Amino acid sequence: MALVDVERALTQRRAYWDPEIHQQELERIFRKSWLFVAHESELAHNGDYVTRRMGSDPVIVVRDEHGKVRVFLNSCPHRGAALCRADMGNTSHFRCSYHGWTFANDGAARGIPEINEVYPKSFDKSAIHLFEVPHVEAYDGLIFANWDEDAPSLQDYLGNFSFYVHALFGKADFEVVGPPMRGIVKTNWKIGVDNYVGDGYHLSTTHKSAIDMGIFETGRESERIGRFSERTPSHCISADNGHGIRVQQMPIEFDTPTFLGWPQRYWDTFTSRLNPDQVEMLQALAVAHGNIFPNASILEALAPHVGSDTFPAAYLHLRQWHPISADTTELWMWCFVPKGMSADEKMGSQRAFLRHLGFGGCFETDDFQNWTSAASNNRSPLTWDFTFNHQGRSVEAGNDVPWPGNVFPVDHTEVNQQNLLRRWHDLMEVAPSNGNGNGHPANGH
Amino acid sequence: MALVDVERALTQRRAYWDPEIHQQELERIFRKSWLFVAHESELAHNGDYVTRRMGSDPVIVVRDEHGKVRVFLNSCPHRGAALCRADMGNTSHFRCSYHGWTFANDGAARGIPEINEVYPKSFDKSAIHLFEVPHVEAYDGLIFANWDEDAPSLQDYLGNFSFYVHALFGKADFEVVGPPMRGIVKTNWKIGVDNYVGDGYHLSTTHKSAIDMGIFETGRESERIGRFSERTPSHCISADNGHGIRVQQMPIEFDTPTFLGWPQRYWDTFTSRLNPDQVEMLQALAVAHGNIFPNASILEALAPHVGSDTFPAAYLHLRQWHPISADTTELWMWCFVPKGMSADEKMGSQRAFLRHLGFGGCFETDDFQNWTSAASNNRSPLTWDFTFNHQGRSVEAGNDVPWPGNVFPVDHTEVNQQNLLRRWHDLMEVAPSNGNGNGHPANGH
Amino acid sequence: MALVDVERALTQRRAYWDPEIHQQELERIFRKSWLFVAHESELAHNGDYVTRRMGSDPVIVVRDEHGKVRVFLNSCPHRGAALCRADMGNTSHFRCSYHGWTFANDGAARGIPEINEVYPKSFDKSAIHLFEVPHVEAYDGLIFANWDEDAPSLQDYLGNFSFYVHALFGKADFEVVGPPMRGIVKTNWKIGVDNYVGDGYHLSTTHKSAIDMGIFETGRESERIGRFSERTPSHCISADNGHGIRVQQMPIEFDTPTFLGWPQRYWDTFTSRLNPDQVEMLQALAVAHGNIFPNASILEALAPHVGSDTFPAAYLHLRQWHPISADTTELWMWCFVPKGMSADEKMGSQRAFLRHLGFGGCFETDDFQNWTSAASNNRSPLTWDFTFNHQGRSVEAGNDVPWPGNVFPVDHTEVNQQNLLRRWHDLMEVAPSNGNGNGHPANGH
Amino acid sequence: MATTIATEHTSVIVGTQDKPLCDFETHWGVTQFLTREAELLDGWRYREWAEMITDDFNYGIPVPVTRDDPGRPQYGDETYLVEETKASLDLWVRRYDNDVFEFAWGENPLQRTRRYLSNIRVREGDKAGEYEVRTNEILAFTRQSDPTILTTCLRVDTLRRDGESWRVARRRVYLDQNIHHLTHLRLVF
Amino acid sequence: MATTIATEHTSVIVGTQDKPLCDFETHWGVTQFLTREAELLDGWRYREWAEMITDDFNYGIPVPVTRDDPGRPQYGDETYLVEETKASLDLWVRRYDNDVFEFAWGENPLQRTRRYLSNIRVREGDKAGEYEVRTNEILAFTRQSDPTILTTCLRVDTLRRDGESWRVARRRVYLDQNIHHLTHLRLVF
Amino acid sequence: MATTIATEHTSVIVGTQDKPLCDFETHWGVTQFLTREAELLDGWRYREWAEMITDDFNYGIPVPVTRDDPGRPQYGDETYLVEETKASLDLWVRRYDNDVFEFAWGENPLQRTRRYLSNIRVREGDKAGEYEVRTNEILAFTRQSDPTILTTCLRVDTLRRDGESWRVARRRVYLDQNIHHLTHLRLVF
Ligand code: FES
Ligand code: FES
Ligand code: FES
Ligand SMILES: [Fe+3]
Ligand SMILES: [Fe+3]
Ligand SMILES: [Fe+3]
Repeated sequence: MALVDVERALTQRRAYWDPEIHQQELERIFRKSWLFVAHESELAHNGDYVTRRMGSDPVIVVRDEHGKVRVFLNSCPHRGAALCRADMGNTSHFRCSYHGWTFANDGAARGIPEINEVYPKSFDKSAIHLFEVPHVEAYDGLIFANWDEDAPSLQDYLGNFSFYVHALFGKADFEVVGPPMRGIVKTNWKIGVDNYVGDGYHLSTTHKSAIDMGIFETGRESERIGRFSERTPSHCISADNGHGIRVQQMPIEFDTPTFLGWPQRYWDTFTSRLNPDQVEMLQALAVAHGNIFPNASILEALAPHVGSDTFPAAYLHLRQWHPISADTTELWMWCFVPKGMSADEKMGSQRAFLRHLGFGGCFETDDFQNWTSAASNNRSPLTWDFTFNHQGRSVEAGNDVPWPGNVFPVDHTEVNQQNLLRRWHDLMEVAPSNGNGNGHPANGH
Repeated sequence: MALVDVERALTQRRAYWDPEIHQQELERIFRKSWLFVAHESELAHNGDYVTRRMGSDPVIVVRDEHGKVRVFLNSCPHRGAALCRADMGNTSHFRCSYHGWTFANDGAARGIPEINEVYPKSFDKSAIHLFEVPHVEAYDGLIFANWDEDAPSLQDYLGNFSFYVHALFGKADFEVVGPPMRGIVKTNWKIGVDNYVGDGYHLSTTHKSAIDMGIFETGRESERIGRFSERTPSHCISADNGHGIRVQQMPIEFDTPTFLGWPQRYWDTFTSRLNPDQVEMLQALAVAHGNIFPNASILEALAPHVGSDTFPAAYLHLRQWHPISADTTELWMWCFVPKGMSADEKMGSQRAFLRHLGFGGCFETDDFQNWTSAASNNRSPLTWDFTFNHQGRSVEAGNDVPWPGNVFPVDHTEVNQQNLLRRWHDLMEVAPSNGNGNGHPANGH
Repeated sequence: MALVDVERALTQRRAYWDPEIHQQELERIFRKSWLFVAHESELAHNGDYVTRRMGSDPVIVVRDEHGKVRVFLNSCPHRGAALCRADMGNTSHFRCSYHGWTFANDGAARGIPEINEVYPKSFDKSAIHLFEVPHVEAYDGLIFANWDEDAPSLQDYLGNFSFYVHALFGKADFEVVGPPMRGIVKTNWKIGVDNYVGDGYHLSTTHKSAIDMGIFETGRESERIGRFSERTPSHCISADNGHGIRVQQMPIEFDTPTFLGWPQRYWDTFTSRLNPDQVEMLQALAVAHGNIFPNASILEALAPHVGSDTFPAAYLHLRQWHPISADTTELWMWCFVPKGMSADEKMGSQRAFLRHLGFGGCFETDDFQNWTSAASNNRSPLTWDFTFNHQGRSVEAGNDVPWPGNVFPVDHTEVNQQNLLRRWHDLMEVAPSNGNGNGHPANGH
Repeated sequence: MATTIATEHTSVIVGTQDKPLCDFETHWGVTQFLTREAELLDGWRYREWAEMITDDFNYGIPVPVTRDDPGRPQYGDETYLVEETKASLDLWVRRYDNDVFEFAWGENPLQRTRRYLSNIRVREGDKAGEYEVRTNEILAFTRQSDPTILTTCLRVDTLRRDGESWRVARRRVYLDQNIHHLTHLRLVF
Repeated sequence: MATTIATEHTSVIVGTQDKPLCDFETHWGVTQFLTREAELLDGWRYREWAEMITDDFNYGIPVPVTRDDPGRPQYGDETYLVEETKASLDLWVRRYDNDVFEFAWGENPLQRTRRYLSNIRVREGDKAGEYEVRTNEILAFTRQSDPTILTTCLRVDTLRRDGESWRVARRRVYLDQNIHHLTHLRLVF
Repeated sequence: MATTIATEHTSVIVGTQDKPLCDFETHWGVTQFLTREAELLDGWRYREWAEMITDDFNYGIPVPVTRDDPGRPQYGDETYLVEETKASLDLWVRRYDNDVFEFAWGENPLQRTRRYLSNIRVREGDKAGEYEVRTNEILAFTRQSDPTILTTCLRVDTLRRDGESWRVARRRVYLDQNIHHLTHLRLVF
């Protein structure tokens, strides 16, 4: 039996907890998909680099001397030592600390010390190159990379989901607030993306304590600034290739485009960069959270009340769930602000983010209890025969709004998880096609 | 070759240390056997629950509103979050912290929040149920559970060993002294049960320091109260289904039934609840220790000298060896006293137990050195080809006493270990019978 | 494809990081090779023992009552408890702490407590014996053992490499400075031997900071004592069975045999114990480092400047890389001095060693960065398809010096690594020959 | 004389670190105060603890990062894992009220926390009446039956005199580990 | 004002925890005494250590448990992992005598233990002349070549004046971890 | 009275351990000095730290070993993992100079280290003006994004009066673990 019973929306728990499935995922999902690696603002200048992960592998993301962003395995092609030891920096070349091979930041070998003493005449220095990820592309500042030689373009991969990515990340020039936050979460990465791709259902239970304390209370002001809207407040959209998003709007509408929580001077820019459907989607936005398959979750939200020391503010967030082992995920989190914010505005947006979704936020500690207990309590083969249930689907997709994808006019449903798992199923059930049995481009030398 | 050479009483060390064998044990032993889960005194009232393990899986043991004890996997059937986060408590229902599904304490779904918004009409709430262990039965207050749909009754499973279980646990209404003690012992679970099922042989070496300090010195009083007995002082009994026990009596006999170490006011009760053979077995009992296959070890002993701050006292003990990995065992320990003891009597019995067998007791630190070093020093495939030797068997079973099972009139022998390993062999060598290859009842949904 | 492409000198990274390959190595390399276990000075008297590892298995190395050195698995043949709990000591017999079986220090069972009560008449005590490694031999004080019944003699195994071992360890009676230093290095054992067998190439990069601070500055004195030599200063020698060494001499020659860094009173002994070729090789020796396949690395060096509190001194070193898991190595290090040194001389040699190669030495912290990052950054199947490159080979072996083996007159090259990996390849690609599929001598009982 | 890298590195997160240590009287008062404060925090007694901080109390855990430039601080600039003030901590305090606590899945049952304060260094602060206190701290965090997680850090506090006693005006926590095993950072170090 | 759960939780194991901390003289004497006591225990010098306890000394490590009711203590009531008195500790002390020690397989070779006492809080006890001392303790335990096991706990002692010095009259050890990695609990924290 | 093994065991590494603890004034001076010393070491500020040691400073970490004879010390005799003097430490200090540091792959980027000093015992030494100080120390070492490694040890220092202040004349570090997880021992505990 397949791990995912697509028809019945049941998934065997072994898909999450069996170490062998984890190894297969590294081959079939993470070597074949576009993976987020960095935001362009992290690589402002030529030579800027950050060290990141693709799947469980450490990579270097660097803007080379010609401004092109490249991604390399952070391991010397000679005998494997790390090339970068820092999380971030700027360099025109990488020098390996073992035997001193140096590489330009476009990956080409520059110096092979004592090449004539050590190597035979036949040794071809020009064939020496950092292990480079063949495809690197960016969309709205988000840089992705893909190990698969035959990968489709990023645009094709995002497909109709680019509408939503653009609505969040394309409405202005954003920059990261600082280096990403990182933590080890003892659960499977799919538990996280399952939640972010569209689980509005858990809020009223998981986050009851925060809600009861007033975290979502909008106060009088936001009510004053608009008028009651009859629009369907919530939608879940299942998009191409397993991507998906949940969009929740407050029942308010305005005369002119209004982006609650963002400083008003940005509103014109937002409006001009977006199409009217995207603008409409962001009106009175409470929260939009989704996932770019496989493991880059995105979220924009308004934080109306996270402390009397701050003001209602919107924030934009991306988090990535790196698969370290079947029950271990390295979670990386970024917060974004539009360029040009004042220090106060920036801190307001950061506070909104941190107090919602940071490691000390009001939501995460409760979410982690759910996610980590699903790991610790499903550890044996006995439990792996049981299933997870994603049968929530009370209505079918409609067209009450002119947004792309299968748009379900409902707030709480599991259609996006079904869509995500279908994609996962499609990739996992297909045996890898190339000869060496693991689907890896033969760019060793 | 089979792992256990039953004829020659040699077992390959890989049966203990190979991670693959461990996985097989979870399927073939722990899914197919009656496993101890709790004592009835831990579930005095309806709604009382404790969280326990079966094999390596966390379960909830609860007395439902109708007084029936049920056992559930401690993981939500929806998407796997833990249902109980505490070790013990009382509740009429379990509410999952993720999406708020609630279940009556009989396992039936009570509330599915927003069921109509989230789920299709076809969604059948009445089919939603906690993952329930199909068989739960008790014997003399000891509650066992069995995942195997086709399991025999507990009574049949205990078989002729119930004579001994009853002698220890059925002679009065016992209650636990408190929550169980728990620790991680870095060895294989079978090393522990091998010891408890009947290893009297190790005492004079392993516990020499304690013995030399006088831990078994009975003092004058106990000699005064009886007279010298000619009975065979020690027996090892190999019983049905791998169960076994070693019984050591002091060479003293009495005119009327006497249960050394237990307050005298209980003696009539003991006598009336037992048959004469059981009474005889407990006369001048030094120690009886055995194992209910696979991993519930039981022990009753007299502690004549564990400190001048206390009095000679008997104690009743159960310990369970949970198989976490090939070389990791979670050891749980309970101490039992007959109901109605005064605080001083209770403390006397607890002291007797703790100072013998607690984590700070005079025996355990020496035992642990043996058990953990067997693990650390047999870690490679090379050592796995060597064998463990259980050839001790100097006499055959006889009938000097009218007790059930194969009764060997000898104190130090390895017949019980042979019996235990034969049962292990029988279960392990039989391939699982059902189609999915892992012998698990299909109660997922 | 084989893991090692011998022709192209490329090795798949999975040979280093795949846990399955690690298990195969334990069977095919470590059960079939002569492994260093101790130095004779550690076992000066009958009954002296040390506990060591062979592969990942703990063994006891003991000089028995007749002066013969024997090696036993440190695990009781009865039920596996450790026989020795200390790292070193002296004993005429080993008493197991579990049931008290005792063994003479030649491995024969001495006492089986209560043998008549416990065991059947058929039980043959004379067949009980510690699990003994069948072959133990010494060369120049270095004791090796081999689990393979069919092993060649140690002399045959060392082959032409004995020339070099003798030059280092046979030129005097050496003794260990003290108990070995031990640490866990998070890398594969082959990364270490790869470096020690002949990687001179990494010095100018990896150890640049130490070199820049003057660690190799010889000062005026050593220049004064000789005259400029025209000899080829450096050679790398690929010897039999994967052994190899790199020899670097300073361009100085002397009228009479001179062993820089060793007290002059030893020079006559050195000269008399060596043949002229060996003497010549040690003239103005800067460093000689090599590896006895698989995992015993040896090194002699002059430390001209390791602090103004000490004097230029030579030291002799052996280090062993125990394979604990694919990415974990237990590194043991010994320092040797010729017998009869004064306390000051001894400390001088120890300082020379510690400040170069100890865990706080100027070299190791930089080496460890290379070696451990090769492990942490090559952890997924994706990276395992890439290769390590050992193509350095600018010249072929010649005969400018009359030393055995393939002598390459070059300082920086990878020929010795090629030689080592060819041996590794030969052993790994051959399926084990005996029936039980793991190549283990059937000395269980 | 060559400037050492190390000095540059540490100075950036250090502020008053090279002022002389204060006299014993002050040290004694401060350590007793901090010990008592830790005791309340160990017991999650936030409501009483809130009496020990100033109205302008600010709490921050900067994001740790490894930069290739050793001259820059190995923590994000104005980027935090946690950033709170007395006002916002109200949402933490109220989480332990009975009616809320029942649904505070991540806190209930309460974890065991234990703070170990070592090497306490008390120095005069930049403003009169203020003291800067550096502590090497270990926080032990134990959830349900999980193994204890030990988290090490440098804690830098600003304390202000309040009559006979003190109040904490500012706390910065410089975690040693870049990738956190303790992801439940909703606590005061 | 709402009562916080946390207060209820901790108070049950706390006794005198909210009394004021004692004066410096007492604190100094107590900490020096406890430091020396830990030094003897680190060296397994039980015989000399026995001079530092009262004749009615009682030692207990309650069983830790996670209850669903936060208002009840997260330790068993009168249920112990270890429970000893000066009288019964005689069986511990004698285990280190030469003739016995040879066969004390679990102690020989001696493990290395090291106690780290932090955040010591000294307060007057319920009886005159008695002091209650709370210590956040880490015990490091290292057996043969195994990795060190660190165990964290709250230690609550009752100390009694004995002329110029002190004696320990009672010790309770509240372990943080429910499932112990340190299973060799035959030691005094 | 039977001699306990434990006493024999510990005495061999102990020297003055059974002398009385010193008076408060000395204790206060010494602990402040050691606290400041640890602060400099935490920041790898070797050049400034070098001002706090004597010219004949000697530093050693003996090799730990488990012997079967409990009467002998569980550390090698005159065998070290690390052995340095003020003179040789020059090679450590200079490693942090800018031009050298760039190529000090094992140090750059700088690890985070944090020392936790507990149970400090100050006693008069064998020579006049010398004090022997025993400290139970934990060293936390964090490299790049790796998990923190905690190393426990007994540290035995000889301190010498230097006017109003002190200097460290000798340091011995008795590690608890036989097989080191912290293999970067190029540091001062
Ligand atoms: S490993 Fe990078 S140059 Fe050799
Ligand atoms: S996981 Fe339990 S309700 Fe969803
Ligand atoms: S295990 Fe060694 S005597 Fe039984
Ligand atoms: Fe959530
Ligand atoms: Fe025992
Ligand atoms: Fe090197």
